[in-house]
Amino acid sequence: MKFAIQINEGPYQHQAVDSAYQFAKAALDKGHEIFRVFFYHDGVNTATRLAVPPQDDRNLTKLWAELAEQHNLDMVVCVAAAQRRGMADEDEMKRNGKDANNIHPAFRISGLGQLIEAGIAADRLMVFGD
Amino acid sequence: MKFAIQINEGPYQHQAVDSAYQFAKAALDKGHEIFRVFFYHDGVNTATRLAVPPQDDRNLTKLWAELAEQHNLDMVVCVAAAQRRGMADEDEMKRNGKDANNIHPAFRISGLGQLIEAGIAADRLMVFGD
Amino acid sequence: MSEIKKFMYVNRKAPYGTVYALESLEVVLIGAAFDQDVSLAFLDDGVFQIMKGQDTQGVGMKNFSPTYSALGDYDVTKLYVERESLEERGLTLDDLLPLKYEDEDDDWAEKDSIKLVSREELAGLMEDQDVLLNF
Amino acid sequence: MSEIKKFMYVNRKAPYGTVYALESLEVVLIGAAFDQDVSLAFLDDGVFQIMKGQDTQGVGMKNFSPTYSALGDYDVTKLYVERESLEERGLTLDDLLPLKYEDEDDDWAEKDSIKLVSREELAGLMEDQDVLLNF
Amino acid sequence: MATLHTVNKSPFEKNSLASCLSHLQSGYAVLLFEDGVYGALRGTTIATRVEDAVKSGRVYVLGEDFKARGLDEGKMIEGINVVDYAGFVDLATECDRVQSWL
Amino acid sequence: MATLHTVNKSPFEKNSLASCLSHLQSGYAVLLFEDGVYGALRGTTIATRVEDAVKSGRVYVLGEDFKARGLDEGKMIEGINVVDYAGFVDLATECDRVQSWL
Repeated sequence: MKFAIQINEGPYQHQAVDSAYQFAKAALDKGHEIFRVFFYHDGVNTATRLAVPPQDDRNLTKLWAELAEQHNLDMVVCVAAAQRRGMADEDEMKRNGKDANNIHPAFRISGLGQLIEAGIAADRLMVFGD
Repeated sequence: MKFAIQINEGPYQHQAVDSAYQFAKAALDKGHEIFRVFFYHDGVNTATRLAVPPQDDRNLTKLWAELAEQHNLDMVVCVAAAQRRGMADEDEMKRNGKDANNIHPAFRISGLGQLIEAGIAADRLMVFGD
Repeated sequence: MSEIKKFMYVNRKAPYGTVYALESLEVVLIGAAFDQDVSLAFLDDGVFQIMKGQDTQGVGMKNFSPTYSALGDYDVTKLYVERESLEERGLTLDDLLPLKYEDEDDDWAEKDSIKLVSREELAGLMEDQDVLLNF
Repeated sequence: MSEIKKFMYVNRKAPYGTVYALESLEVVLIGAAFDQDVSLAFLDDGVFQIMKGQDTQGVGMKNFSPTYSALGDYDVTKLYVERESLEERGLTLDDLLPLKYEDEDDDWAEKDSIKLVSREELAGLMEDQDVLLNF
Repeated sequence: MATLHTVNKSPFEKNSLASCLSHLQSGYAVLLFEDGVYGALRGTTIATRVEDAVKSGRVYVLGEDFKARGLDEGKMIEGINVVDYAGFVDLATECDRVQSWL
Repeated sequence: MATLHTVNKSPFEKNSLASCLSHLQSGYAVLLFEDGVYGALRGTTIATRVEDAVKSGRVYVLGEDFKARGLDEGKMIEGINVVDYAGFVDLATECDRVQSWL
């Protein structure tokens, strides 16, 4: 079965990013497909490559990036939500005249249409949030 | 009177950063002192210099930075919370071996002791959050 | 992807205190381009999103409530409001924005976008969806 | 800054679902170095923070509940738990971590850090503080 | 010795206002702001409890937040006072401590 | 035609579970996870409503979240089934749609 996953909250502050990760991993382990993971609202903050969580705690960006690499996941960060919150890749950085970028290469920035498209293409949309 | 302000939520997702700003402005207008503004939990995300909110919406980082400049405010970002969430200045970037930083120069990164110190020094501690 | 799915945007939170109302409206606007069967549900504190007379000047935030009035032009014409949620909050339909659309199948007659439904009816409508987007 | 103030950390939220419990505990540990008069209040869902038997292996998060047991070593010895909050959640003191400290003024006798108080008593204790830290 | 209690959550969504109201001590002031302003509406499922709080103490609502949400002062519980951000500052200075019911 | 309803908020803090329970249609499945697992406890102020939901449909709790919070299966309302993340996935596939009561 084909799943789409929407994540509405940022890492650590809420468990949403953790739960979505555990769900995605379990679904993939069972042979299901994840059509797309869409990071919206504060969920976009998951995509930072600058986080340094304590050594005895999980690193959520790294966990998602590893899962994405293993299973060729499409992880999309909403561009509008990202702009509000200071998440940028190199293109966004240049387009907005900023001097730095912070997005991990496992994630790509795109529009809200990607969420709708995921809702259409997937058999089930799972929403994790607050 | 001397106020200290603690902010527990990130910008836009919750109104906390807005309310704290309006409160701080009103307090300063009345001639009160703000001993320190302490950004904790997702509040640390307020300090990003990479945000590009829509033109018809407010830019919270800019508003705080301007208020800080006008009134010489001490705006502190908790280092532990910042590390978890990918907020770094140049020192933190180097210390953690990262390739970019994203903190606006109006903010400084420091430890939780600064919050306790603010609670001791101020006449009132105001907490804004979710 | 030519299949038409039933999408319902489920709004349960008040505006301004959190960003969900604003950013879910942004999804609705983008989603309108996809020619799906779209509806919005307003229940619990979600009914506060479409209160009339919103004036955000004092809080320094953007008043996005006028956008709800534009939904009809995007062919988003089914806005279900839960009666019990209104009553629990001391509200009536008169407190809400008078949201309208022009029905192209009925000689462009102006019609109400807001459909007042009972909790039971709304639960049934949710059960009839393919995709539920929660914010 | 030589004046001693009464600091109360007010814990009203459950652990793990959100970060507040963990990060407020981090403040308590740092704050212990400042020689103030410190207490913690656990009410509403905050009482869940000090449940015994927490096991986070399955959710992949760090189990920080052992840290509460170390608070006594930091001279943080006043943990007020609201009786009504426990009752509303079907809990008793037996469900909570057995938090102890050694009283240096009483020949290092081991004493309970948890003080069960009524809602009315807790409200009175809050009224007696200089600084209330809310998470 | 009085405490300013602030509530920023909707009483229909969260337990913050209910918990606040059950921890009031004499001389209290309660300020409803952000989504907390919905607690000031008449005829709601929580209104009776707020009316009780108005009888034995001071209850305020932040006008800017009330207006932002399209609420009408005609729908406000009688006895609640409207303040602006400057009034919020005054309340914080007049009271001895502030308890934020997040 | 059945819906999987997921609830991730504590029923003592937020109205998510109460709202969910008042919108159930026949054939429903309810999964309590994250802070929602507190809704599975016996003898609480919300337990009667959850017990009613157990009588006329299926109610599940995510074991990993239940354990994380130090909760004991001996304290769980009878008739609630424990699933793991794999079971969560199965529920999502068996039901026709998922409603997240955030």
